[in-house]
Amino acid sequence: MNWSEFFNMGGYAFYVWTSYGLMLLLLVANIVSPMWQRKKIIARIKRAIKREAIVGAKT
Amino acid sequence: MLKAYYYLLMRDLRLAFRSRHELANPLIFFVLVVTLFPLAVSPTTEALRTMAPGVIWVSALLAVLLSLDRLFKQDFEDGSLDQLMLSPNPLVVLVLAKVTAHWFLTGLPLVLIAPLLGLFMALPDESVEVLVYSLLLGTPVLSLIGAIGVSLTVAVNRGGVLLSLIVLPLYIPVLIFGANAVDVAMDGLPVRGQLFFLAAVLALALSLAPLATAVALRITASR
Amino acid sequence: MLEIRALECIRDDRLLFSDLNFSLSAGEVMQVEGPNGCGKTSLLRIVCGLRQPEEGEVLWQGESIRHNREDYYANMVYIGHLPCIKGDLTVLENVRALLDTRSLSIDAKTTEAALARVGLAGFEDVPGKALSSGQRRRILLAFVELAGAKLWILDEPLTALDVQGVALMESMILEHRAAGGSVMFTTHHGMQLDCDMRSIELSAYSHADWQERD
Amino acid sequence: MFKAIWRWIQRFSSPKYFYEMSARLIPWFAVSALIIGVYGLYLGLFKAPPDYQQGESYRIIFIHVPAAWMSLFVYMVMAISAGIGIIWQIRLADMVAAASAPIGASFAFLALVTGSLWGKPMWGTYWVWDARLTSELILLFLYFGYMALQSAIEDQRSADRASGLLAIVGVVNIPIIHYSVEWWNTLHQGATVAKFDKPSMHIDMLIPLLLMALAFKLFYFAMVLVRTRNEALYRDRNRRWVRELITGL
Repeated sequence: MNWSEFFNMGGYAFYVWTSYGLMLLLLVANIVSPMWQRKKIIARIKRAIKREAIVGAKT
Repeated sequence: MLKAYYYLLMRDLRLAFRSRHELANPLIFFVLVVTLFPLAVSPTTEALRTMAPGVIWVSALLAVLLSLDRLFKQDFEDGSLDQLMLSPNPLVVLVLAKVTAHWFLTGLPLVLIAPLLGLFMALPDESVEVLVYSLLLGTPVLSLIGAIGVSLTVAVNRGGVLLSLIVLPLYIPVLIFGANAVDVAMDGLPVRGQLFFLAAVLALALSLAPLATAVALRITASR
Repeated sequence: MLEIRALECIRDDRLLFSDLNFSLSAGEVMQVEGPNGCGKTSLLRIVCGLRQPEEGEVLWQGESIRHNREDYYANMVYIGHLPCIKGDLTVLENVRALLDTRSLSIDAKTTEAALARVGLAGFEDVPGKALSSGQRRRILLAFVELAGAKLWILDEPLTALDVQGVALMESMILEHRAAGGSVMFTTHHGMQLDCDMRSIELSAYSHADWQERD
Repeated sequence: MFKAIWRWIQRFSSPKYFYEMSARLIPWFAVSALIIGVYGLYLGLFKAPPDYQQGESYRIIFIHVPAAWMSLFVYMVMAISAGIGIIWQIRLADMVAAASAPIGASFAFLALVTGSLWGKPMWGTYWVWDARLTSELILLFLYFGYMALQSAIEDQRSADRASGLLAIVGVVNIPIIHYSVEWWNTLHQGATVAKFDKPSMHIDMLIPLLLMALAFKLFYFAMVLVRTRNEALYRDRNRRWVRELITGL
């Protein structure tokens, strides 16, 4: 079996590879989005700590 | 307990009859939506008969959906809902009273007007009868399931779209079997299976939905 | 009679109060004090069982109210910020509707007497929407009186009441206390109660060290 | 005795403890998901023979079927943990439920799109009201309802309980919905459509399918842990353990 035949998927290349591509895309999105979310949460908490330090210093 | 059920039911019915202009709204909506289809699709008897069961059932579904708000909204806004929850009577019973009132005010009128719509949609006589039965069994389920949805969303600002997103998927079985019963009846085939299914769903909803609604109301009150 | 144990309340991820303990026995009147937003309403709603506390529990006659709702609610009456009044029902029907949820059948004479006491004599057939907000609150006072509960939980009962209304509320509380009932209330208006009164400053329970808890 | 067990559960379900433990678990799940997934893909794409009817296009089922299974599985996990959260007031369970929803929704979405991509060469059109696709679509709506309700309610605790109750109501309804859709489908289409999961499936096709299902499941476990960690950080942002953790970063 050669590679071009493999990629051709018996004429169903578009359907098969779109499916596999979409799976990959969704898996990656599912990995990246919580990482991104985590960064945002941590940044937010850090800002809160800073803000409270300023407020605390004043009073 | 039965007394509390009866009094609350009567209170809601009395309240509804005091503002009569709102009373007919779901009914008018129901008839209006059904009327749109012959205009939009085709008024030939054949076309009407093909779409009639679906059109009538979907319109009934939407009419109930639009009226769900009045189940708890007003009581929530004026604080009466809190008093209901502080009643020594089981909340489930009170919920059942409110749902009964809601059905009397929306479901039942839809059932009663259905023969007229059957006429509009050129349904043969036998299937009109089945249409009435299917609505009679199906509309209480719509009120019961709807009650869960409203009690979860009543405290949410602009919860209208949210309510339909929550409730409509849960309405699908009733829609499928209700519309199919009418469809099958038109071909002169037996519809007992479909009606039994609707009755079973009604029994299930009657036993579980008030419980879920009571829990949902307590969650909503715990703001 | 009523006992509050280790109550903690968090709203919108802000700690309102924690480790709140107190008890209220028959014939005691207690005012919950504190600045706006310190959780007075939340506390009263928790005590009623309308709101679930983050921690702790409320006991009625030594038993958690989650397990003996029926008995507790038969002996407790609550009024909150909202008037609970239906515009389309008459004054009499409104009181009846409120009493019906408690399954109380009170004869017409007693009901009318209570309405007369709160200054609504002759208004029995007036629909709720035609009333002023003070008059609506007065319906609630009649309801509290007729509910025949041992424990009154009143959240800002003086809202929208005029001088006579305030005086009426005060005398109602005194009578209720004399009859062995208890009251827990909040108010921003001055209430002159001619009796022993306990008060609890809620802001004292918003421990700053709540971040200690894991 | 009962009290002791309760204390034990509370200790192990504390977000702080979970946060520490999960950090150790995630790599295991992630790595095994990757290995099994790659092996499953290799078998599925290279080793499994073409289907005698559908040719090569059937290879989509190695994604479609596991995704459909997972979308249902995740919904079950969501509803059960939401139930635990409501009944026993265990905050970690609420977090797991909230963390599961987006993952489950993406599985449902994947199953839908791959299903229609598989259907195009088979049926000649991207969308056919096939029982499986229709049920999947409804399941996706149930996920959307859950997530919409969760984000519509301000107070975190109420949001968890309300959307959790909805998930439980959904679980009671799923079998009914599924049954009615199947029934409706046989009425309108007959059994002309070839089913994916016919029992006569060739063993060389079945093994990659099961491997992919396992890989998806492990992937879900890894991701739900990651997301639950985020939920724990966010919800406990005012508590000491999070503050110490963040300042220590």
